[in-house]
Amino acid sequence: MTAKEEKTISAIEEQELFTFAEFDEEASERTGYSNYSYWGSTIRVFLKNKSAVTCLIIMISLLAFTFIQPYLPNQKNPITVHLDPNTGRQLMNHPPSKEYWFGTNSIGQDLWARIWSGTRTSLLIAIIVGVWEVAFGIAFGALWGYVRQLDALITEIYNVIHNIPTTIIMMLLAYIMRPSFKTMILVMCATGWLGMARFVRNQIIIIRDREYNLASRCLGTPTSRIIMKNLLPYLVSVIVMRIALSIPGTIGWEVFLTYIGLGLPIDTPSLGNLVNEGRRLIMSPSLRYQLIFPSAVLSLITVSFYIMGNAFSDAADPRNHW
Amino acid sequence: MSEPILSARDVVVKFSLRGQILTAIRGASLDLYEGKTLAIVGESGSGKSVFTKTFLGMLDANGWVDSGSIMFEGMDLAKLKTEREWLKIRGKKIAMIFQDPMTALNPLRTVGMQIQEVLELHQGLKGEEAKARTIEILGQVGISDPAMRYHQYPHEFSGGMRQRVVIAIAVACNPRILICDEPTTALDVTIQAQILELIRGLQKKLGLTIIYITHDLGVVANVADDVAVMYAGDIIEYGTAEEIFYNAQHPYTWALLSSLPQLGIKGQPLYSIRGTPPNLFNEIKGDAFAPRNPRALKIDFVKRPPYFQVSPTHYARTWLLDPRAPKVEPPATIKAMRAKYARDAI
Amino acid sequence: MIADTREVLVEVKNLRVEFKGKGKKPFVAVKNVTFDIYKGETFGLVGETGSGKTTIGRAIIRINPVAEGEIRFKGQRISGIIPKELDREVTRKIQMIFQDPMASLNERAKVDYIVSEGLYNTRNYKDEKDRQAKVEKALLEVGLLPEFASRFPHEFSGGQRQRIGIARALIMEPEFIICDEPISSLDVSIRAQVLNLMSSLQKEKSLTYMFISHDLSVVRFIADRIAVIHKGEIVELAETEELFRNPLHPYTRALLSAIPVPDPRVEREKKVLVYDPRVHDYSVHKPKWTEIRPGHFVLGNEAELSQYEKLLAS
Amino acid sequence: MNMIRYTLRRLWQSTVTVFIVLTAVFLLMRLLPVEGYFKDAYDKMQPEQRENILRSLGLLDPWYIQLKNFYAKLFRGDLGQSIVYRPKVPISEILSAKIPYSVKFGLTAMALSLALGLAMGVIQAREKGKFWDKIFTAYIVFINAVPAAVYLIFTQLYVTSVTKLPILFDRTKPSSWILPAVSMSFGGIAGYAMWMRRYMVDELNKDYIKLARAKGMSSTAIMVKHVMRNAFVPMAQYLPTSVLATISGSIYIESLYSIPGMGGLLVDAISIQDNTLVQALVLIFSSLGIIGLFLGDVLMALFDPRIKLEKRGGAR
Repeated sequence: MTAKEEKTISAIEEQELFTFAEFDEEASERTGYSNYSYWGSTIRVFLKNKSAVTCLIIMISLLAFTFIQPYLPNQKNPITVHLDPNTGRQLMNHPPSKEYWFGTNSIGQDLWARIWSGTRTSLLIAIIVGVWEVAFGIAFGALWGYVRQLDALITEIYNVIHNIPTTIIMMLLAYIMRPSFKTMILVMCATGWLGMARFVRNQIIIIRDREYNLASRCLGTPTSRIIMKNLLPYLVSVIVMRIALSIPGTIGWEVFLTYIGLGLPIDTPSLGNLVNEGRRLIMSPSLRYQLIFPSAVLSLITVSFYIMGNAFSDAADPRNHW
Repeated sequence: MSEPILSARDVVVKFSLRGQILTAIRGASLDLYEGKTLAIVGESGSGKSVFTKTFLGMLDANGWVDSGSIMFEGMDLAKLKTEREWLKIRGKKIAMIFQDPMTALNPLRTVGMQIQEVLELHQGLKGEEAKARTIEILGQVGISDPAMRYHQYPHEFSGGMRQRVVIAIAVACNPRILICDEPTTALDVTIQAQILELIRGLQKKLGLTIIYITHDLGVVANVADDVAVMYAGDIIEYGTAEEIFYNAQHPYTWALLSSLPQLGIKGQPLYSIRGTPPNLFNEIKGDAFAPRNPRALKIDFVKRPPYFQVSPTHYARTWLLDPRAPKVEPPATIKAMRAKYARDAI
Repeated sequence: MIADTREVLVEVKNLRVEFKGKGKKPFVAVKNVTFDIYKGETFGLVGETGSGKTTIGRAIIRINPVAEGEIRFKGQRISGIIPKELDREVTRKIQMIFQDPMASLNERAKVDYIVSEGLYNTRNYKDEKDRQAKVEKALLEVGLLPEFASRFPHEFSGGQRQRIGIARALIMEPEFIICDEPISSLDVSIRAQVLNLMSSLQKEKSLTYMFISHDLSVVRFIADRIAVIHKGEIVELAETEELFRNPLHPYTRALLSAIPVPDPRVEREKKVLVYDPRVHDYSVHKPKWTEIRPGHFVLGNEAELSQYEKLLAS
Repeated sequence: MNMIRYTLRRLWQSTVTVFIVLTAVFLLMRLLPVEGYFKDAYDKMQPEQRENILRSLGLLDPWYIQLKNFYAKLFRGDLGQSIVYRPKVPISEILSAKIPYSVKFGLTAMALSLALGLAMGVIQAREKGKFWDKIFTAYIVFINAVPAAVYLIFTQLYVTSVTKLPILFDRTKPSSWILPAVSMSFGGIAGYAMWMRRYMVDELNKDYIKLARAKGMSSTAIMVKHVMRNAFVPMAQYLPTSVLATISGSIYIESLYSIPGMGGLLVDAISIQDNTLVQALVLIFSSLGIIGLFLGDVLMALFDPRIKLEKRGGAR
């Protein structure tokens, strides 16, 4: 027995100790109380992941910067060809300097301006594709998972398409259509939603027959509200994660298609185009900055979104909650 | 009374969970006698599983024995640290079987191999000899056509049959002590009866000492020689099966027995325990059951009761046994059982 | 034994439920099931895993489609396609309590929504205030504090969650509640709470229960009549004490003998019977569902029935 | 018996799929820009000339006739002739010269990825949350997040300058084999490590591991006899696909290092707009995908006794 206990005991009369204590029924009902909220815990676990938070901060500032960059003073137009004031010729491959922060490319365009313009383009494509993937993927996946009669048919169709490598589908589509911003988006939208739809379908099949959905059916809850209230809230975290992960994926595909010559037209700067332009100069060490700068920005973006997406998916898993 | 084969004293087990310390076992003590079956009863979270896992060094990686001793064959198991030391105990001397037979077997290996593996490991049998012995053991645990079953995979067995295989694995170890962790909870009643019979038969035949963990008092009555009642990480009452069922002393044991529908009277409300068990992350003061006990004394909230001896084999941790305590009437069910006990005793 | 004067609430006639499995042949989960449930009683349905007991409950509440036979509620057929009006009424009058309180509550919704869900569906409230009042009342009735309405289910223990599930059913003011193993996943010390709550609610609101369970000892405590189901067929049906006194079907007897009794002296003496379906020789005479005594039904062929008669006489 | 029935059923399914895919791809091909059938002369020709050429190629027939002709040729093993790449040369001939390079590089890379990837995954699972797990995870994140073109270019750039390995492939120089093969395995290593780690962690949390420990098996024995084996089974399914994918050539690496393999060929064919060659390659790559999945399912069924009893689960 500790000294503290001794003291408490001696403070109360010994006789009194052996009398009945009052029984508080409400107190016994409250013992199980814990202060837990799903989203609160998800955010807390996410914020504990330091690298993910760093990435989040970097990405928010980077996104903000891409959009305000053109309005800052002293910014150059990304497609203007700059001329050498002395010779009047194109200012080709000018190394980074005070005037041209990241130097100029092989026809004298300002690389700094091109990188931010390219980032805007690439992110725009990635976000459009991501939103489409999620919107269409969920709608289709929900149908696939929830309407039992459709399951077999859609599954067969899925298996056929899934059996062909994505690379091939994309290349084929991009080859058939002419290179343009629209083509790029169409090509990626044509394949990306499939994975999302399958994922949603599998999730819905897992959740669909849980007892709480049966309970809702017993109470006569209409299907639309079962989907809204019982199914989608369980998918929100997954959806956020999928968008985050689809962004590096889409950027990667853009680089790939550009690399094999099916990307955006060269006059539209994009990360893929910039990397590809830089690659051509690989043999001359002094010009490598034209590859390194865009690659660095590109990697920063893709790695950050990838880390954030994974950290969020960990955080959204109730097993990691406390 | 003979010497216990295993004797645990004031065992404290802690877990670290996300930066917080949880005290799962709060100084529990236990004696296990050779050839007997000891049943540990308790609700989920009472620590019955965790407690017995310390006998095998099988706590999860975030848990440890903080203090206390577990004496077995002159060794203190609480002091064992390395896997090498535990390998001399696990399986060889003390074996364990688990609750869910559906997941306890490796789905990708034949049933025969999973038993034979043990024979090769512990008894040094090889090849044909090991196979013959495996088939013999399969027959011993009541599996018909063992030679054919030897080559089958777990998914080709029903739940009851799988539990027999798990038991066969434990028996193949040839242990002194067998710990059964709720082995019939996932099974149907009729299958449960058969498994209980099998375990009893094997005990007689092989001279096993058994620790049987369960929350079902009906099963306890069936298998146990001795009973330990656990609540919130502590053994609050210990005695022979008769003593616990017919002469329980701790209010929690009373409550458990009285709330059983089997002992209730139709049309009348059952005795019911209010509230929920305490949160083991918090420090527990006094008697852990006090907040849910309508008959609690003030001292129950201040000071932890010691064990009071009721008979040489029966003791309980409750202040009600203190001579200074007021006389407390147990619930009607308990009185009825005591009366029956008294009648039978004459 | 004057069963005829009692009002029949639910009638199940020659019920057959099939599931389309992986193969071509459907899996027959329930066949030839016939029984009545009287108003105000607790009807126990006992069977082991996979016996089809849950399937019957779900067929009555219309989650599982009926392949053959019919189900009537207050004399009206409620199986198959029924008019919208009746559908709405039946949805309100028949409710269900589920087995696993951890899985039967929507973790992402507050208790308030969970309990009101039925109200929203039936628009059975005047205004927001009335709805809140009803939720509060339902929570109090099951012994929970009204302040719990604003919390999420994970904050509650198993027993509390099960009571939230009961409140969700009660708020519909049902007449008939199907309880699918309502206490089997609860801790021993919590079970009594829930059982007591169910009994007192039954008395207060003159509810009728169908109590599905694998645990005969619980059913014995709570049920007025018990049906024993084995592999999709009901093999015996009788008043509770009659069934325990005179179990006829060998499966019922095996089941009774297997229940563990929390009394060491009784338990150690008991003999466990093993049921082997091969004892029945149904090759020539098919078994029939027969009322062998008033209110005591058993499944057997002629030879078996005469044997059961003898048993009852002795 | 079960195994044979299962294999036959899957074989039938795959054949149907191949047929559907080939037909779909062939029909899509009809939408290709027609310039691709004309070498460089398109702009100089009169419309009648163009029509004559298209007619001689059978491209003006109704689509079902074209389809019939296509299958008739395909059954004879005739993939058509190249138009721009090497005019009038049968595509099968072009391919047979390329395939050995792709196969050699592919198999080397495959062996490297398997050996290193599985080893990494095993180490990560055993040391979960510790130093090596973190290092390898960083590698996996990097490879998965950064587009392959970027890290492959940088590998080529810096490794060649540091090690003095040749920057382009040269059949005659054995040292020029090293870098492409190693680069080719980067993705595979990350993939195998990631999945192996995940599956092993899954297996380690299963109940049968508890029983195995209670049996008295050492953790090394449990790892070898139970965990690694079981964790490998789900990966077996994707093994044939990745073998076929690697031996059919890496698009990036073959073109980066100028390796005369099939992957580089596809990029070339697209850039010079050789329609028949693109068509042939797309058909080959798609069929390989389907064959890979079929072999994967069969392999998986060999390892996992439960599969044969169930119907194939469709979407995985």
